[in-house]
Amino acid sequence: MIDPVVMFFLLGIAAGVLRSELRLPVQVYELLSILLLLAIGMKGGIELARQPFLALVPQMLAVIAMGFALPLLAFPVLLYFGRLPRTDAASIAAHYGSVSVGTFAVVVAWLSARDISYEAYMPVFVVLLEIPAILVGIVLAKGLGSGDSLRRSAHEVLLGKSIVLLVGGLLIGWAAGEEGLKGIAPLFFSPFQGLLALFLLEMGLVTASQLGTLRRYGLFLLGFGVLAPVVAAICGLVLAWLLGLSVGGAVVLATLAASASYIAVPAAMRISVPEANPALSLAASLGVTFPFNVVVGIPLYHWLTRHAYAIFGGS
Amino acid sequence: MIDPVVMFFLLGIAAGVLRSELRLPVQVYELLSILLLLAIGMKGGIELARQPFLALVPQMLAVIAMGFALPLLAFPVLLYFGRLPRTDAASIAAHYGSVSVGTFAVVVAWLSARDISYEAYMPVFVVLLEIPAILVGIVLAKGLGSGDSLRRSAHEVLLGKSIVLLVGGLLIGWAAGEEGLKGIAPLFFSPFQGLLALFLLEMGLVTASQLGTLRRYGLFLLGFGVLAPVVAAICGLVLAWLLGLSVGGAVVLATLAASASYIAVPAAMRISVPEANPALSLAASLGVTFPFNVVVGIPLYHWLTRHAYAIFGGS
Amino acid sequence: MIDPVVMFFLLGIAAGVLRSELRLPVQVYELLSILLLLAIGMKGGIELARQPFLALVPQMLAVIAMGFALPLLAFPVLLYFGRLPRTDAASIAAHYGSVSVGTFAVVVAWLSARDISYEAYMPVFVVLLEIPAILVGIVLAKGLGSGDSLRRSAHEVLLGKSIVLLVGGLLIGWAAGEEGLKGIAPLFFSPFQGLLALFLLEMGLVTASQLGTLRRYGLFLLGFGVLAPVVAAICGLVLAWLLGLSVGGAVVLATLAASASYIAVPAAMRISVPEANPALSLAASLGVTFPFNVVVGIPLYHWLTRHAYAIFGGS
Amino acid sequence: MHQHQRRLLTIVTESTIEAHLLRDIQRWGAHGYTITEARGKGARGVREGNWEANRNIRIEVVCDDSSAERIAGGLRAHYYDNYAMILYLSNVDVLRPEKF
Amino acid sequence: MHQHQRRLLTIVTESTIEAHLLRDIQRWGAHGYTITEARGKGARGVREGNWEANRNIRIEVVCDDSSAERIAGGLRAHYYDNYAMILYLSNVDVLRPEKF
Amino acid sequence: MHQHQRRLLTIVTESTIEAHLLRDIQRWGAHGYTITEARGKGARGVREGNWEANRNIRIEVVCDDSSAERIAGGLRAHYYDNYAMILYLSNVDVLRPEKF
Ligand SMILES: Nc1ncnc2c1ncn2[C@@H]1O[C@H](COP(=O)(O)O)[C@@H](O)[C@H]1O
Ligand SMILES: Nc1ncnc2c1ncn2[C@@H]1O[C@H](COP(=O)(O)O)[C@@H](O)[C@H]1O
Ligand SMILES: Nc1ncnc2c1ncn2[C@@H]1O[C@H](COP(=O)(O)O)[C@@H](O)[C@H]1O
Ligand code: NA
Ligand code: NA
Ligand code: NA
Repeated sequence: MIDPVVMFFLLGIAAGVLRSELRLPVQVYELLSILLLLAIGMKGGIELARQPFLALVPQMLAVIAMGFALPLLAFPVLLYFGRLPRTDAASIAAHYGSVSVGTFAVVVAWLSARDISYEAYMPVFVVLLEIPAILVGIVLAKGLGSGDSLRRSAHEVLLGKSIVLLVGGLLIGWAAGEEGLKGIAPLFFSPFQGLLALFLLEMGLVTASQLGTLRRYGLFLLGFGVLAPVVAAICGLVLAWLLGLSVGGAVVLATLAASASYIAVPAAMRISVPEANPALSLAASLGVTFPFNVVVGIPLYHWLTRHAYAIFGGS
Repeated sequence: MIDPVVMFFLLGIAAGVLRSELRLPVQVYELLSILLLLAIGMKGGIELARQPFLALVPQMLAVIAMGFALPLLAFPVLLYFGRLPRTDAASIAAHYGSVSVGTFAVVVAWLSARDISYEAYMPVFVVLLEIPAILVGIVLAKGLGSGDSLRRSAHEVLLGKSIVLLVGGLLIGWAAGEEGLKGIAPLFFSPFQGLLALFLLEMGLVTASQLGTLRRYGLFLLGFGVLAPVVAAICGLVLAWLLGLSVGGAVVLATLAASASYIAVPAAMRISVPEANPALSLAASLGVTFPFNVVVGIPLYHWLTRHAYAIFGGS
Repeated sequence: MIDPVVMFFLLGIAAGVLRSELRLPVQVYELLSILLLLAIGMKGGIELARQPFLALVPQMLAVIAMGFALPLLAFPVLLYFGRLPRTDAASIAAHYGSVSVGTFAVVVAWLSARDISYEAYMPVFVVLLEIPAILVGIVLAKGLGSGDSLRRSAHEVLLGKSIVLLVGGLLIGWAAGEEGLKGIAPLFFSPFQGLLALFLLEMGLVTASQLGTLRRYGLFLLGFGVLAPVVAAICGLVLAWLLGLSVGGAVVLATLAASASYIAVPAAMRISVPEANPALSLAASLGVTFPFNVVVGIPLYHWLTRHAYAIFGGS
Repeated sequence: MHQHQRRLLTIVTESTIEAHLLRDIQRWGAHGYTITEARGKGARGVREGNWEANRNIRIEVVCDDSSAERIAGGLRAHYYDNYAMILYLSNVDVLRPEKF
Repeated sequence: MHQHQRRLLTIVTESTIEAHLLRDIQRWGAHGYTITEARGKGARGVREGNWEANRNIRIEVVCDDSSAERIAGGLRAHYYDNYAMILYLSNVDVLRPEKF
Repeated sequence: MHQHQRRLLTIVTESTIEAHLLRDIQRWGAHGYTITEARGKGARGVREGNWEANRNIRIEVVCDDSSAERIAGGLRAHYYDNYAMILYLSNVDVLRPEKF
């Protein structure tokens, strides 16, 4: 059966498509995303404190490398098969190389509902994957001479809402530990799934508003929005296997690879590559890939992982 | 003793009447109503899944019939005794024929606090009662030739916030069941009464702002605002008895009949019967009937029900 | 170790100082302060119902007297040592004579985390301390001839958001009792610390925006903002000892004395003493004293209390 | 820098009718619009904006003179009598006349 | 469509003084007003609007010329020196002059 | 009451670029600005304001004529082509000319 949180997403899409007057105030959207980002960060931080940090460094470097590689993979496809202008191809590549925290929250809820455990320090990977693709995207759009613009962009993303809250949450979780955070659990941890459900209701409404753009830009975006995440998920899965992650961890990493940013990257591209049409990248990442991952992708990546791990070995 | 949630309502009225600068941001109001509507819908849906649907159809038809009948009862009173213009009489009749979800939430909390059980699929009746009165109101105002306007209105109400969230909640509750929704309970179900308390605080502030209008329109509105719900409650009670509902169920149906809309109907009337003065209908429904039901009405309807059921038989 | 809620405050300051784009919508700030004020009020009210009210009257009068005395103590220091204009000195004195509900919430959370009990009717003192200093401030600024302005100010503060919600909460808590409020606990009581954490995140952002002003006004404000609370805390501690409060209660009263208003008083001064520069008083109360109390002051006052009580006797 | 004169039409009215109003003003010639949330007071009393029934919106439309006339006329004919609404027009200079 | 000229007075100031300000401008001749939430920067620094003490409101009043003068004068006399405030006037055309 | 004429420059654009835009218009001569949250529709489609990527802001700057020209010119050169943006200018009267 579909997960309840996904039902909220579908409700949002349905309401949007039917032109219902249902609207969530943007301030509610902001509150929800702040709570989710902090909660995700803190959960990661709690776990991080339990790990020997140095042991994670190799994994972290590998994940960063994937963050650089994925947009480089996507770019030529967009340029040659999609026949998109260079700036648009670069911008979309950056979106797909980076990650969507919303999708991450859904995969985590999906695994918890099925009692599948995963390496709980995964939020660290969310942070690590957010930025490299943006840098690659800018270089792809503007050439290597864009050093100044690069530095400013990196700076802006580092100080953007998502990184500040994720990293802040990580540090708080790491310093306070599970015990220390028991007092604030009733706001951040217990209602997590409910907050996610409400967030997905809103994302459904926003997704529905992207469908018009999608229609205008034809089939290529649709195809790319479905195939790119599957290919990326396989990359993530292979990497997870190489790093010796558990099945749950592999599903998370595959989903992160498959997910496309719709918050941090659009903002960064708007500033650094303003010539790129934001309608195009959002229609793909939010209008196609986000719903695909949430409804079809996550179960698919789990199925793939289980079979791959059964064949090639791994827990 | 007065219920705590009602105390919040009184606090809101007091703050408003004393011209305190207390104000709830409208976005908080919106968030609260979204959460309450979804929670009510889901609770109904969970219960609906436990019932053989077909067995409920006769009850549902009877309730719809009541939704058509109540405004037809109110209209002549408003027209002849109130000497109101036709459009105003029609609009007020529509308000009183329809229901108030806030009042529904209060009666449900009132019963729970007293461990009185009721047919838990009642939210379905909320949905069913919301619309018929609007159609009747438009016909009363504009005559039967208003088919086009009717269709548009029905469409708009169906896609209005309250119906979409109630029906969406019903479907999600029905599909996921109590077990499936355990994950989101800490946001939607556990804090329900607290959310309702905050909502009533805001409704108290809004109610206070209606009292000025009330004074201007004199005694008739005041009398109507108190008597109409009592008469309607008796209709609801009789219907509940005929349908074989439990005491709790009868109190809910009586309260639904007694309640007057202040969200969906005002919006619909504003569009479809713009000549009607909205100050008039809101002063009555929100300034008189809502506080009356919340503070006096619900205990009264319970008292009536218990005695009626004792005399005429019924559980 | 630092309390987690304080870590959120530091995260807010860090984000603000680094010019992150993190921003909490003002509506979220308002929702949080409404919830915190109501919760604090209700907790106090529950406790008040357990006390013989008359027995508290002497304590209440003593606390009110302290509310009049503290600003009279601060004023000459500001006037002669700070060489501030009369109106600014009066306004700052009013800020420091009154209290900060946010600081109160932090000390309460701090004590709970350490299982240190305190007289739970303390919220009553918050209410009592809020107003006297405002009246003193106006008289200091405008002379005793300002009777009319005084009356209007008292009226406005009494009907301001904080007093209405605190007193409203007190009354509801008093009337309903702990048992009666169990239904709304999941919104108001269980997530209290989480709500406080989020509130402090926002206060950190606001504090950071005060630091610029602070730099402009030099060292005196900084010194005053650190020393005034320590001196006031000692006054509060002495009073607590005289009143026979427990160690926990003494820490709360000391912290209340040490805290400086940044909500009710700024608004009142803006209206009644408009010549006073609000940047000055906010830089001191919010930019220095609030962080000082939250991070350093509370543990310090606890340390002082324990030693004082050990030496002079008291539980 | 060459500037072109256009009309700025500002409407303040009830938010309930937003969808219908936007459809109509576009039918009457608006190529775009800007909306801000508002509250206020007028002949129909205080509209505090703290609740769905008393919220205002403030709509601005930059357009040419004849569209402005048409929209203002349409609003007067279809909305003025029954809704809390004010409307005023002023002259503005724009840089890209083809947009409006 | 006959149009009548009126003055539009726009005030941007601290939200703390809203209640007093509204009472005064109505006393000085405003028949109505429209308020939007705002933030901004001026001589008294940045007012970010993220917190009660630094929120701005933007008030618009459509009125006749003499009321506009009276209100602007009153604001200058009673508010200008002590509050973050700007104020400007412009000409607008209205359709129903009796409202303003 | 002596009044002085100034220009009011109104910009409606994407909220994403707020920080950069404010820095630039101050560099080009604005002494202050007022911002309100907005949503709307124009050549680049509907911007509903329900989500970070489609929020608009409405910026007002009161300034002298030459600053207005400079800012408008700067915006045209650096922002017009790539961002959802409109911009218009009008005449306003102010009481304290030294502020702008
Ligand atoms: N004289 C005025 N100046 C500015 N805004 C006004 C004025 N009169 C009315 N309004 C606005 O227009 C809305 C509807 O006005 P009315 O139809 O007169 O009630 C009010 O709620 C105000 O927001
Ligand atoms: N030149 C300007 N253009 C537009 N708005 C301004 C200007 N100067 C000030 N403001 C607004 O008026 C408020 C108060 O201004 P001030 O008293 O100069 O600090 C500011 O917070 C801005 O919102
Ligand atoms: N004709 C117009 N009148 C008023 N506002 C407009 C108009 N055209 C565009 N806008 C506003 O400017 C924003 C950007 O416009 P555009 O670049 O044309 O998409 C829109 O989202 C609207 O808020
Ligand atoms: Na990705
Ligand atoms: Na009814
Ligand atoms: Na104090």
